[in-house]
Amino acid sequence: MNDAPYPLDLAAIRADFPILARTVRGKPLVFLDSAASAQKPRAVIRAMTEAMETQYANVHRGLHWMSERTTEAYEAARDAAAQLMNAPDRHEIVFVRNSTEALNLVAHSYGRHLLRPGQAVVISAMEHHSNIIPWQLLRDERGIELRVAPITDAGELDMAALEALLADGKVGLVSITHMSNVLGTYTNPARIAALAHAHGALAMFDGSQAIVHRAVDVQAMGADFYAWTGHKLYGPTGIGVLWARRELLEAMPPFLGGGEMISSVTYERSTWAAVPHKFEAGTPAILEGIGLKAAIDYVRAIGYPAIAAHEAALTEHALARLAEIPGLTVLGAAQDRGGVVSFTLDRAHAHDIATLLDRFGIAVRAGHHCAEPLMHRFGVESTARASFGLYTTTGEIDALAEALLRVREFFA
Amino acid sequence: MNDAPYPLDLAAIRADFPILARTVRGKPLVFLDSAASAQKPRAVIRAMTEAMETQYANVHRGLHWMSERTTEAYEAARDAAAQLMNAPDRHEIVFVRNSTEALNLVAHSYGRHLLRPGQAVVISAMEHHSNIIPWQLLRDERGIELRVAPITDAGELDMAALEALLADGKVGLVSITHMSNVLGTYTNPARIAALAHAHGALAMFDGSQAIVHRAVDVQAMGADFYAWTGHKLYGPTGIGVLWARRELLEAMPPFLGGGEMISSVTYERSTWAAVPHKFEAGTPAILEGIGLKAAIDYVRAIGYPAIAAHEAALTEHALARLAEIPGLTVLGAAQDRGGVVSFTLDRAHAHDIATLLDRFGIAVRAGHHCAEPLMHRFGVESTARASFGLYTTTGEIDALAEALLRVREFFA
Amino acid sequence: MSDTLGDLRDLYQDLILDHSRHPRHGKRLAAFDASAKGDNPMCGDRVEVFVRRNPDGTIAETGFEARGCAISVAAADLMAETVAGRTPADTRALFAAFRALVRSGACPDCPPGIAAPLERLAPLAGVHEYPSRVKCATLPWHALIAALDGSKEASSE
Amino acid sequence: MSDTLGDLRDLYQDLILDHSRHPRHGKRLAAFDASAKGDNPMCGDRVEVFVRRNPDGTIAETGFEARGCAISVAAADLMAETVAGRTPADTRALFAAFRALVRSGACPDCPPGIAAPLERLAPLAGVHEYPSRVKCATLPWHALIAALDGSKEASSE
Ligand SMILES: Cc1ncc(COP(=O)(O)O)c(C=O)c1O
Ligand SMILES: Cc1ncc(COP(=O)(O)O)c(C=O)c1O
Repeated sequence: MNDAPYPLDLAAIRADFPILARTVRGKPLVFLDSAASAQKPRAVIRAMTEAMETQYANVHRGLHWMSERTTEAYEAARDAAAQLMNAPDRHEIVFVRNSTEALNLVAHSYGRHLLRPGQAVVISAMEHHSNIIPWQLLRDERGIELRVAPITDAGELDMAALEALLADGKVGLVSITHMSNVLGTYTNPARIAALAHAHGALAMFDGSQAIVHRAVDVQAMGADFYAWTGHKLYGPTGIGVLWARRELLEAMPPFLGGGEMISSVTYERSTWAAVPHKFEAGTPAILEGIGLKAAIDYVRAIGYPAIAAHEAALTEHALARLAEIPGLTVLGAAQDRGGVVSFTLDRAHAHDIATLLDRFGIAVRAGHHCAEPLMHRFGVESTARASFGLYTTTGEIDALAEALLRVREFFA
Repeated sequence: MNDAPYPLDLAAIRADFPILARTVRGKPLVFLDSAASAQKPRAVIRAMTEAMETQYANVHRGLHWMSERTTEAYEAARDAAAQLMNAPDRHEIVFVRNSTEALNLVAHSYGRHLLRPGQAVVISAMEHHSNIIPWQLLRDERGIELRVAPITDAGELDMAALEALLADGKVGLVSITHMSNVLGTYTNPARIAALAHAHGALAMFDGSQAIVHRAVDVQAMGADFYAWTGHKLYGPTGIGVLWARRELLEAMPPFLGGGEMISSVTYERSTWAAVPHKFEAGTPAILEGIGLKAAIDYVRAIGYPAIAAHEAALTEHALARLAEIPGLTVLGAAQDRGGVVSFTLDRAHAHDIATLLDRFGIAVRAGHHCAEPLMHRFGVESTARASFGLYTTTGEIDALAEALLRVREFFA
Repeated sequence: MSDTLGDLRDLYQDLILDHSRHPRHGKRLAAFDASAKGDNPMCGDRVEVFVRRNPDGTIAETGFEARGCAISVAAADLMAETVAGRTPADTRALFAAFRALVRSGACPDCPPGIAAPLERLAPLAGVHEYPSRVKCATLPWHALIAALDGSKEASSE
Repeated sequence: MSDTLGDLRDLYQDLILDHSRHPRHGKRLAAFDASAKGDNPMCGDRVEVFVRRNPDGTIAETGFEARGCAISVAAADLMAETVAGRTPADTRALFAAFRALVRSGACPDCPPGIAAPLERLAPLAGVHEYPSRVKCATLPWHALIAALDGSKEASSE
């Protein structure tokens, strides 16, 4: 850290999150589990509450005031999401439940209909289950090969190995995380996309973690698909985003069928609405869209430069403090890493660590973090994981470090 | 109506819904569009707000206080939903986004994997698109025949014709609405299920509208699947319920793959979590589950006997008042009908009716109501539709009738 | 309720009602050079527009067959009235202005050359309060542009 | 922070720590009549339980191989200790009581006959505050019951 003024007003930000004033087990809540799901600022809570109290009806096709206004509010979320990702066209934003559904949508609609048996999908060795299982199901059902690009011991994507996997030209799609939820590693989507395209493959990125901390520009990175999830970006649960290039969305058949996604219906034959509605069957997550819009506005008002600088400062501080703890091993050592730190501690089991930390009011996650194959890669069954949000302070990281010393003593 | 005390305290109920105090275009809001989506009582708004302000984290696998408490609150929604439907087992409740996803889940997981080409699915002539398109997609992809059971001119399911469609024993699944969102017709699930079972077929019901007004007992009706959607039951958007018999859920392969739905993962082979988690991939709609629980509690506290009696009174009143309007034609005339009334008015187009009513602060829906084939069945392109919730008053219906007289004049 | 009726008149001006009830151009032309259909599946509005051209390429006559609401029929009829004699380029410019009008209630940046026909279309400006009905007003225009472009179906969104 | 350490001791009593660090029964039996595995995929805990029976059907000895947290290892060790000499039916009853204990912190309706072994298991009662860790404590029991039932895998949920 340098002498420049701190990039964001942490006290003001913390005051925006009502839950941070809570105590847990008589101690101030130290919430270091934001990578699992982030807390919600008052602006999000208020947006959802106000909608329910003053302006709510089902969207689209409603011709009355409440429906027109609610439609505007909901569709404004689409504009906000498009701007957030620098998508060229708001119609490229498909609202889904979460990242998981976004990935499954692509595996179903693109994978089952536009990939051919004999083609392959490449993922990496540090994917979340949500970017593994959809492709396994596709493989087992449709004979699409699944290839796994290895990572180095430092937890970085092995780009040479990735290139080798692409060499035979059979790969139709590369789907890789933009940031590991276990190692904190950032990948380089622009390089990955260029490599994929050079070998005739499309490139999809799982941005669930990355978009929380860094500006995402789908055009600059040359992505074909990009997925993320609202609840990690300080928004409500129940809403996520799939962005895809319009021509892809237009070529893809619908995934779910039902209301809102049709153009006309007869028993013999139905036709589909224009994108993105073709992919949004049924009543959408209206209130959640409205909440997500507020979350995006909140993040943009703070600005990614400040958010990223804060993340970098916290990560540096955390790695330094955890390095002081004897017997503690941090997973991965990527050059470019962010606010997620997984570790093991001597003989203490990750679950015991988490439970003991909870007695100090400190919330961390323990387990395989929905990344079992990555655990195996590093020869562990589970880790404890501390992860940071824009409200996290270095003081909280200090509290973690001190508590870990006590935990260690306790199990000594 | 008789002299018995009115079944529910309407003034108190209306006071529970903050939005009902709003004016629209300078006139008190008369919200007659509850069948599209219902308004939210304060209890639902409060439950969601309180979760975000005081107790929130991702669910399952979290070992810290916030996660444990949030998991309890979310899982309590499953118990509430099971009780609401008299499901024998809470593990039979699968949370989805909405009815549409519930129907698609069954079409994908049951339809694509447990039905065989050559088998057929039967729907009725009064289904919502959400109970048509998933089966069309299944038909076109997997060669499963789609049969449509006709309805009578009164808008009732033709049970003899349904039986004839089942006669050849090829039907694997009957999927029929429990209440039409256009005609207000209630079907008789117990009879339909018995008929289906007698011919070797399973029975699924789309309860999107019915569960809003009537007690649903999946055991008494002998259903195999039952789907509904939270936002119509005074709950938040983004959450719906699929109930299915446990042995069916266990036999069905997963639909979406990802976090939360696995037991163990390797690249070669993954195994699935126990039901219902097998069908709940990714971070679920946590806040929405918490809101839905509050909605279910709210409905149960008022009680279905009172809710159903209120619906019957409103429907009777509406049919009587609308019958007084020259040139107005109500669609359907089922014996057993509920709080949804669709109509045409002379030469006035449904959209113009809706827009003109909006100038009076009255919200009705106009269009095909996601039931185009049903529109064709009745030889219309669109209708206007008034639908009632537990906060609807006969006074609001009177306001509608008076405004319709002005609309008629206007277009005369 | 008299002021509510006033509100109604606001949006559904006599002119609109009159054009929707008695469209002057609501017919298939006996002879035409181009035609196209437009479809608003959201509300079931459907229109087919027929265009006859003058030798110089300007529009000689426009007719339409519509099934739809008062707004869409009136919009089709007023459109037929205002585009007669115009070049395809002019027609496109007029549509752009009209679209601004029904989306926002005004078209402040509109070229002055367009003021007169736009005036004629102004009764439809009230539609901007109902975003989901804007398509009713623009549907016939989409079909007309499609016909001028030589395609058979308007691709509205 | 001393009272936090007190809290810690509350849940991770010395007894538990001791049993998890030095399990007396943490080994595969040289000879056994039944065995079964238990798996808690949610957290990666895995246990295999081995049972040797007496001629009268009661449990002679129980051993286990576990990979897991302190709670699950201690629970397995305390289980092995308390079920020795019991019939399968008794063992099942004890498990039911133990389950009530770790789920709710107490077992008020438990049969008095069970009081003594339950007392021995009582240090694990604190787990009830952590519903997601209840499975850690019950996993070895599920495996034991599966072994007694003659199946190879515990079906926990
Ligand atoms: C009968 C019926 N089925 C299905 C649906 C679809 O519900 P959702 O849009 O919440 O999926 C609706 C409501 O839109 C309905 O009325
Ligand atoms: C990298 C990554 N991908 C995917 C997901 C899945 O997100 P969700 O559970 O919201 O679908 C997560 C978070 O759980 C994640 O961290």
